Amino acid sequence: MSTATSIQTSATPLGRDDLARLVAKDIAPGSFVNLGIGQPTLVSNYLTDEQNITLHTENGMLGMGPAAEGDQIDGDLINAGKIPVTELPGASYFHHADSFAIMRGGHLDICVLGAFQVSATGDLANWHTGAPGAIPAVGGAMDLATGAKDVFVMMTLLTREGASKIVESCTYPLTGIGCVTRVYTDKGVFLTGPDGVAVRETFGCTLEELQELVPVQLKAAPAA
Amino acid sequence: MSTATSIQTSATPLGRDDLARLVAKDIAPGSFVNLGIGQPTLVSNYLTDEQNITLHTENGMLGMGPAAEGDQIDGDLINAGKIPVTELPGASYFHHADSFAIMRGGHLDICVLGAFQVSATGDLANWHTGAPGAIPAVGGAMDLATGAKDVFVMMTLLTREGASKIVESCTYPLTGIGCVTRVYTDKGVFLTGPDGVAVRETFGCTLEELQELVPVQLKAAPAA
Amino acid sequence: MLTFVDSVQEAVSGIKDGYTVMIGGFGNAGQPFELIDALLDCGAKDLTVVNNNAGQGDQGLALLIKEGRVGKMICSFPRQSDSWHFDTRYKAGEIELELVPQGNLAERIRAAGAGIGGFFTPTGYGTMLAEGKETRIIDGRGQVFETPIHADVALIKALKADGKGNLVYRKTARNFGPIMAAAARHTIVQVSEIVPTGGLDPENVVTPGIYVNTVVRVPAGAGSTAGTEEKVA
Amino acid sequence: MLTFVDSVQEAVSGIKDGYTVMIGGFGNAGQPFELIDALLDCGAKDLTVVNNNAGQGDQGLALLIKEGRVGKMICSFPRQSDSWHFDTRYKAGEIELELVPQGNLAERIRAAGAGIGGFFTPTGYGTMLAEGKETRIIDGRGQVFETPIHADVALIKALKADGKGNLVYRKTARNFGPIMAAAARHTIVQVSEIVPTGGLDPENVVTPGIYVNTVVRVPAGAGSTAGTEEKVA
Repeated sequence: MSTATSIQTSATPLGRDDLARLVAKDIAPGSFVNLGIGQPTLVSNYLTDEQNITLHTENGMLGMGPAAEGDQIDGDLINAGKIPVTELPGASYFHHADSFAIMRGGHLDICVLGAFQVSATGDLANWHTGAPGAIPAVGGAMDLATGAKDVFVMMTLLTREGASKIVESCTYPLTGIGCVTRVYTDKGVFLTGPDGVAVRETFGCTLEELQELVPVQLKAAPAA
Repeated sequence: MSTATSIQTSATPLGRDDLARLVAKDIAPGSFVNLGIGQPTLVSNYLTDEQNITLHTENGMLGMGPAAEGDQIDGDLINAGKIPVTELPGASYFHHADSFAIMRGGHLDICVLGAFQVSATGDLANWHTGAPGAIPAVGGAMDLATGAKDVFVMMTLLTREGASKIVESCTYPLTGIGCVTRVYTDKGVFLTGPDGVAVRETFGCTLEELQELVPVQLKAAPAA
Repeated sequence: MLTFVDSVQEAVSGIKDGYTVMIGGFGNAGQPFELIDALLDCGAKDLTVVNNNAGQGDQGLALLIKEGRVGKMICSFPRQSDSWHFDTRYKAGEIELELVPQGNLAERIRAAGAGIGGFFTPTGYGTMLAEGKETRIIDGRGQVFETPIHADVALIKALKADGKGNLVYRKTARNFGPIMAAAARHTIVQVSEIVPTGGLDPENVVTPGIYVNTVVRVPAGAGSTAGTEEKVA
Repeated sequence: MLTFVDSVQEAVSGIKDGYTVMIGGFGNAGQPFELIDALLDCGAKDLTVVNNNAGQGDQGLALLIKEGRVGKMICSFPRQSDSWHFDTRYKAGEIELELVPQGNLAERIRAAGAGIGGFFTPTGYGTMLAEGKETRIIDGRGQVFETPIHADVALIKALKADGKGNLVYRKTARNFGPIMAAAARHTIVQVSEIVPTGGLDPENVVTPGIYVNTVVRVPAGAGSTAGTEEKVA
């Protein structure tokens, strides 16, 4: 744990936009990426032209552009969150089975999803609280979690009640097993996998302080 | 068997072209049809514009036109027999999985195939002699036999050696089980199915004479 | 057999009580509102409806559900900010829900059209949506057996049809249209425009006419932007 | 990662001994002759080749087989009037043959690209091509379990690519191209023309660039009309 302080890269916790900027920076040039509904959508604001990232939306498009505004709004051109979007040069449209084949066939490099919980081994829970009376709705979450080469999660580390969302074992209904490879939170970036959880960087806290918040054994990730 | 003579519709056996004309006449208007390689291809010569038949070729096209001639020949536009063909107005192209989905999903009304043997219950053998050393080649025969709503067979009733190709049980390797609904031969038209073989018409022979050639119990089909 | 009809009422007139009806669209994009309105008017009930969602606001599928015509929904995302009619019926125990991951929904519809008897997929393995389903490990991955979803009728929306029933769509309004057209026994399409046979480039046809049974022209103009889904996390 | 290269030699330079190579085309239509010639020149051997046929005449795949580079063929129709190189190798026991009904071949390739672990199909049930395979009765029909066919590399031919690797094809030369592009880890495409990004209508793209890794321009002009298949019955 001697490297603990060296992985702190920010004196304060990251806000949602700073976190989105960090995720965007970590996406390799030329990648094909799906950004989930909600917070992950913010990542698109920070992708640069030089990165040449192609965005997929599971309702049938590659080459999705920014949100549509004003006269650009077209009811026939929406993203998976049903927000009007735009089309970039080199885009393509396809039907739903072909679109999900892109995800399910392992062709997407990265998908970025929100989460309720992530387990130490990368299990994901993000679709259902399991609360009595809650209407379940899964959408494409399970396909994205299972199909992409890398699944990045973006979330606050703690619930409003202060409980860690990184857990030994998920208590919410699972979306996928062992699928999450990285977790971006306001307090740090975690690498998950069969060998447990490594911390790549911390924001506004040390690894030791982070360990007090998270009920899973943490280690420092080897320097990249 | 009192109706035996009433089903004779031709004083002589039918030639290949007459048989093709008969099959063409029996195809309902508006049908989607796949014509197998060889003798079945002749059927297309006798389809009328009024019938509004759409031809499918399993290498990726609906709306196939007649064989190409002269300047029409285009190496990128061929049928399943690899013969250059033409395109009719309202045609469409699609990839191989989509093309076979049309057959396998039960969307074709009729396919017309050649055969080595057809059994009393409509089993089809048309892809492999099973002879030692013969190189097996199946192509789309099994998909056509299994997928189309109706499978018509066109063949001579007898082999060169005089054996009936309508048999109690196929001795050649099977293409499909219980799939053939009609058999058009030079000596008569047979309706096959779970209830056995009924003869719709005979050409140049009586039902009794036909029965002497065919080792399967025949009956006269009810008048249509 | 392909027919062109003059009204959405005529188009849906063959839909009977108890039918399984696929309805195209993702949110409002590609949703055949006018056909759904006609289905509402025709009075068919005890329907099983296959759609990605379970209706939004006070239009289309949401009204079918409000009026009690839908006995069962097969969908991936019934919970939306404006899915109040489904919410009410569901909480009252008046509508059955088969919740299907969206990719399994699409692949099961595609399987029906393609004559596939069933398939194994990793999606959903180890989750409550795979409970009670056959599973096996293939190449080291847990997989779930999923079966085709067939339908009696599909109601879809396309941009143009030609005289052979060939269809092209517009942008993300394509979504479920092509696979539903292939999965249903009888496919009813509303299009903005009917062009003469030969008026669509054969290279660009998305749904070949073999999958289309009834075409009705509904001039564009309806359809607004959909409400947004609830956010996760 | 997508790259545009200047020669077919460079395009195939990563193909190694023992690879499974999908080769597009049905007869000569869509067959990427120049890429196959380059594969012949590069010397890779012990290849498993997936193609509908097993070569025709004295060109393309037939030459690969003649030169002993192909250890196994996965195809539906190896026997043609001019498939003498395959015939010779096969009868000498020098090439393995996995014979697959053409629709199963297409669907198995599609399954690989779509992440399907396996599927049941009626095609082949009760025939010698189903011997040793798992079967079950589904909805009263006998069905056979078929598994995906993956590949290390696909060699295909398209009409045009844009700067993003999106592809369009021409007429029946489309055939296996789109599904092989999706099934292979690395897809190499020869096109007649490369157009700027934005030069293909997004509605008409057949293979999205996500499935394409290497593009090389080979001007049109090669390719003749294929020999015909042997007749049945």
